[in-house]
Amino acid sequence: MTVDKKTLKELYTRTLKVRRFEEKVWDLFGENVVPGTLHLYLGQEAVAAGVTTALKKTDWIQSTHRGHGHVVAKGADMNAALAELLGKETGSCKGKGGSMHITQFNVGVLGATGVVASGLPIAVGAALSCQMRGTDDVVACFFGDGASNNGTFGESLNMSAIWKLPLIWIVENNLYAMGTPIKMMCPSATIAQRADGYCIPNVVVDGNNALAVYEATVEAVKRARAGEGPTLIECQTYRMKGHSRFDAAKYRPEKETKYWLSEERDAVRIIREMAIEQGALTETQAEKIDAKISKDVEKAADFAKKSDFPKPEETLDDVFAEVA
Amino acid sequence: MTVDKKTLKELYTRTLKVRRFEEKVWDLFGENVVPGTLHLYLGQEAVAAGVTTALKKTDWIQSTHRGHGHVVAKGADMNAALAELLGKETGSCKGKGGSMHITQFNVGVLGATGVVASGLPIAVGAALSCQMRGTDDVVACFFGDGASNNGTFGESLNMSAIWKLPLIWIVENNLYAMGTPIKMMCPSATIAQRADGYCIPNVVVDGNNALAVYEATVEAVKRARAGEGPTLIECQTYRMKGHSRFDAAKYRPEKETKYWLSEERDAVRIIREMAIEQGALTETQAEKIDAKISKDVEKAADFAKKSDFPKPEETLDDVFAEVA
Amino acid sequence: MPEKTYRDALKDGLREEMIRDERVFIMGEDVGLNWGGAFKVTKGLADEFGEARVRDTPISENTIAGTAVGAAITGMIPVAEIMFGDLITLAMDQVCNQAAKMRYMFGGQTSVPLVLRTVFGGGKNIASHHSQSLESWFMHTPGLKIAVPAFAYDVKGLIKTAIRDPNPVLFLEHKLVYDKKEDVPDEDYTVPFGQAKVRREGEDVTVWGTFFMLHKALEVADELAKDGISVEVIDPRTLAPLDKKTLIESVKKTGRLVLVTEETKTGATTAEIAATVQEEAFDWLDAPIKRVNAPDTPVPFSPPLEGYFIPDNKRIAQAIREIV
Amino acid sequence: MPEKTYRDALKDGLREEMIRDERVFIMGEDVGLNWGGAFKVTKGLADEFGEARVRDTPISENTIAGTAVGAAITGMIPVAEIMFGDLITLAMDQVCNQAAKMRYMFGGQTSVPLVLRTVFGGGKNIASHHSQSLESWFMHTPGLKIAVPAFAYDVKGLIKTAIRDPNPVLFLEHKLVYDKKEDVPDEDYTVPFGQAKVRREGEDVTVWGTFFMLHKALEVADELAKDGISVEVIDPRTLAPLDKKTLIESVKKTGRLVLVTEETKTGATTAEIAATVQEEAFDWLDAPIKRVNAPDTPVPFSPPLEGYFIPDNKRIAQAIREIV
Ligand SMILES: Cc1ncc(C[n+]2csc(CCOP(=O)(O)OP(=O)(O)O)c2C)c(N)n1
Ligand SMILES: Cc1ncc(C[n+]2csc(CCOP(=O)(O)OP(=O)(O)O)c2C)c(N)n1
Ligand SMILES: [Mg+2]
Ligand SMILES: [Mg+2]
Repeated sequence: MTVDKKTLKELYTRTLKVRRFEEKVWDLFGENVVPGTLHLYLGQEAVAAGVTTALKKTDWIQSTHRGHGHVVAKGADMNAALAELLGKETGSCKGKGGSMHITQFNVGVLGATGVVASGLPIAVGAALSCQMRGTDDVVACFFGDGASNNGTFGESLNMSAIWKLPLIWIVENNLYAMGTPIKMMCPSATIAQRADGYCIPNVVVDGNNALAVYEATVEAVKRARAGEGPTLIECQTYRMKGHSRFDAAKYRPEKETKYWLSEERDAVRIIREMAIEQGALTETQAEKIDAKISKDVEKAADFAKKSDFPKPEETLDDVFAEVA
Repeated sequence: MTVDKKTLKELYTRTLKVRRFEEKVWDLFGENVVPGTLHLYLGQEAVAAGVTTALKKTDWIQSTHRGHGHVVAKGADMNAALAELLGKETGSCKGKGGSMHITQFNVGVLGATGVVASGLPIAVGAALSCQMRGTDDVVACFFGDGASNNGTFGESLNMSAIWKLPLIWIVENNLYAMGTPIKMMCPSATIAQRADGYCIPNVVVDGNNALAVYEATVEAVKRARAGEGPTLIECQTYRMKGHSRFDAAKYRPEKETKYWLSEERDAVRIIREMAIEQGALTETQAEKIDAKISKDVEKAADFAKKSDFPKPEETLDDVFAEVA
Repeated sequence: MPEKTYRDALKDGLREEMIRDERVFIMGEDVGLNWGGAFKVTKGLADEFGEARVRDTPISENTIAGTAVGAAITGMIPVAEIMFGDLITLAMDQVCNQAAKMRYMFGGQTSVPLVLRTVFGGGKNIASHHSQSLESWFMHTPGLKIAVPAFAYDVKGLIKTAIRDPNPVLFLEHKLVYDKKEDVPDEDYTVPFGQAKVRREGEDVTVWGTFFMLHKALEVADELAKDGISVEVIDPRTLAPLDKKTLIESVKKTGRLVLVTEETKTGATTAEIAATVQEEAFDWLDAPIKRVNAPDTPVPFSPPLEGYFIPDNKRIAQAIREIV
Repeated sequence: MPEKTYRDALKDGLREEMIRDERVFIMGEDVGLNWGGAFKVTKGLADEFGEARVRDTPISENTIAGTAVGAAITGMIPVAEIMFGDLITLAMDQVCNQAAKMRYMFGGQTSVPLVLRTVFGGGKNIASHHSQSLESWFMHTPGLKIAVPAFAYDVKGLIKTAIRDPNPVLFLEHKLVYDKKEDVPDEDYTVPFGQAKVRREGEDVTVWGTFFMLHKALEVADELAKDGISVEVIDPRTLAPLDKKTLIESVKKTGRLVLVTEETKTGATTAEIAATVQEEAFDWLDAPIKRVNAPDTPVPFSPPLEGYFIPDNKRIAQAIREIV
């Protein structure tokens, strides 16, 4: 596939945006203004960037507990996203959801969820809806290597296959579920091959290479829009930090971290160099984009910090929608 | 594989026993003495016979909602089995379980269950227990084509694979889950191939041929006892009757029923002829065995009918085991 | 006005809503062409509306519920079915963590207009896995509405209200009520949520109950009338929202309350009702509130046992006599 | 006697039982080497007992619970863990339909000596999917025993009783109690099931509660003592079996009862307790039984919202003052 320069630039921009956003979250966390726990997306940026760049605005994504990156890449308002993480009333969920439920419906996010693998059935339903309503929208559903061992995995893959749903299954295989290495919990070399059992075309890509993720997704989207059914893409990647707030990830062997956390494997570096090499970007332009994003993120942090907390009584709101 | 004559005779005997037992249940049902519903095993006898003949007494089986055949083939006391179906206090479950929970623990039945696919995790646990306690016992877990679409399928196959459990997964693919043809609900040609995703060796056999089932099971048992882990065997078979008590199974195409319900495909005929051909049995012996079984079944029916119902207050017993 | 069974009234309601609004569709195991639902509620609808809108699914309860969620938040109005209430155990995450909480945890960004039908109750001798009454679990789940129609007129009006409600509605039925007949208008009408119905007026004691027990309570009220005991019988029609007002007014009049449901006693909906009424009408109570429930055991199979398990007229009458 | 945290007391109990009886083993997600449980309860045990007996599992809740069932009925004593109580939604079939009912529906043929540990409660700002208190669902499930230790001494004694009990025990913990300290003997001792503990004697009002709310109730009792209000505080220690006797005796003494738990109000365990007490001590009650619970909403994320959601000392004190 040959990609145009605009796309390369977009891939760089989205990858970087997620990176800068998450670095800011990490800082805010250090400032102790983020309540609760956090699952940072640092290291996996290329996956969200690659997938979402292949989608249009009305396409949907289904997120996970590690959802900041998905939401930001899909075009979330960063003010509302950061405010949500800080539990503010200006947050996209009015402070009711926080990190694990960070969601912006209006840019096509079906939801982030705290229950591992619970997004898969929801993605099936959204894709069925896209199909039944006769739209050409597709759904991309993110989930982790760990999630692929939950019962919803087989149930949902199967349903997507028998109904030929416009669905793209994105496994973010970051080699671990909390402290558990996937190789302890999965007998096969890849998770992708499980899709064979459901006759779902599948592919393994370098999840730190936004272009590779993008290209695989484009193919999958094409199939989905043509009514040819689901595809599964396994993106092999790695977390830069621990699983959650206080995890130092000491259980990861040094050789492994050395490889995965090297400059060479860095998602931002990879797409940046590719974009520059292929003339989609100059160094200066790359810096400019970075500066702009950094400023936006800075502003969003300011906005979030300055926003008010919700009033305690708002606890009682939003349980039910009003009957018309 | 060459099978000895004793085994052939045993396969014939077990297949026939299940057949005669279920025919009697069908009669009793006609007499209106069986409360509730029923899922008859008629037509699938070769599966239970083939699998259990390859097991020893202390090996376990996990049954389903269609469990009479499994239990009888594993060596259940037929008096207690029929009495259970009639809801009598002499039943193996004292009338508390009935058809869907027909179970005889003392011959190695872990349980029959009314929840489709709920036996798979229990089989994992039993196999883990066999392994951890250092026994050489194995577990054979029966389930239907429909059950293979439930979440426990993937979860349990995976766990059995990563822990190399002494477990044999027996899919009884009778082409339907209630009125739903498996080909509508499963994108692949066989269910067996789903096991590939978990690196579990698998094979498809003629489920109406007790010898074929037996031979596949013997191989699987060998692997299991040797610590080499699970195997999946898909047995392709067919129900002679509807799904349950009042189902006339009109949804099955005539061409299909004609083939599957032909004399040619009959499980009893197949193993009987094979046994006779290979000199394991004479016609007269075969008849004698039949007469003996029929008499035993008759006696069991008498026993069941003559037995008393439990006393109403016994409803309150058996919720908890006494603390020692 | 034609007399109709509860089953047919329910089907009429579903049919009319499917005609009225093309977003409405039905999904579940064997709801379609070959079966029409285990209790034949949807029989014929697949012929009329096609297999896409009356959609058979694999045996994947959690994914059925989740598919309904995903479809609901993206523009469809799914009426999903869990074949037996006991099997909702497999779908608790999607029902209670996703459907019920989604609007709230996303701060009102979306709503989840789905209906989940299932059926509870014993009386058919189908034992522990097919006879439970689990409604109290859901009453304890904020974010769900719960309809408990016990009469043919109500079931048609309530299913319409449920389908038109923008929130997730658990629509609970009872096996022994499907054949109950009542005059049911052919026209479009709705029954509002949160309005109990006084099914019989009385002065001496209030009886509140659900499903089949309501029918029994009315029989008992007739019997007791002969002895000069005047019983008021209240049908809540929905458990959430719960019409406390009608009940409390009744208790303020009679001073006595008996609660009757088929649930096992500890933690039943009757506990909540008793707790609420003693909280809000303490000074009006002339006697302790009595609960008539099943004993704290699984549901047994054998007729004399199940007969003992399910509250009967004698027990209801006795509880009433104890306090009047 | 050394002072120990609840966490360490629990770990001691587990450790001592694993030494005492080699059938005891631990299984669950990240309970082993790399993590030691999300709340570090099992940290170090894998080093001591090996990875087979402190066994990490895939993210497969229903199969974790089912594996425990299968192991329990074949000679092992599993102590399985569901990482967060909210995730037991995925295991409801195995917990409530299999573990709880198996002995009963098989007429006493087997028993299910397993312990299922999980953790409930809010206070950590981790939102709707990681903060619930769902104990009432299980109180409504015949066949389960339920321990609710709130103090370090009890947790060690109760885990031993749980492990030695031949029945399935749901062992519930609370996130905010792990760090609570108390004197805990190094020796072997057990705390019996079904015996409540009067944690503080008083004359004017009885307060019954669980988990963290018990700690708050004791603080409130101290405060109110200054105003001359004498509060008796009762800790049930197990919900099933439930010690009604201690509670009812207390209510007969004080004539007043306040129930305090962190559950959402409708259908909470407090409903059952209120219903029971008004049934059995009606004539002794001088005021309506008050329930102090969380509002009927999902658990919100943001600190001011969660602070409003969880009952605090002020609300407890106010409820007490309203009736004394
Ligand atoms: C059903 C369920 N089980 C367990 C957990 C606790 N938990 C949260 S994240 C996680 C690991 C998930 O691993 P993976 O799917 O690989 O995603 P990753 O965290 O690596 O992005 C676990 C076990 C949960 N939230 N939901
Ligand atoms: C989890 C669950 N879902 C649905 C049902 C209702 N039901 C009982 S048997 C059955 C079909 C099972 O099909 P299969 O697994 O192929 O077994 P078969 O009946 O063909 O032997 C269904 C849907 C159930 N008992 N449990
Ligand atoms: Mg992972
Ligand atoms: Mg089948």
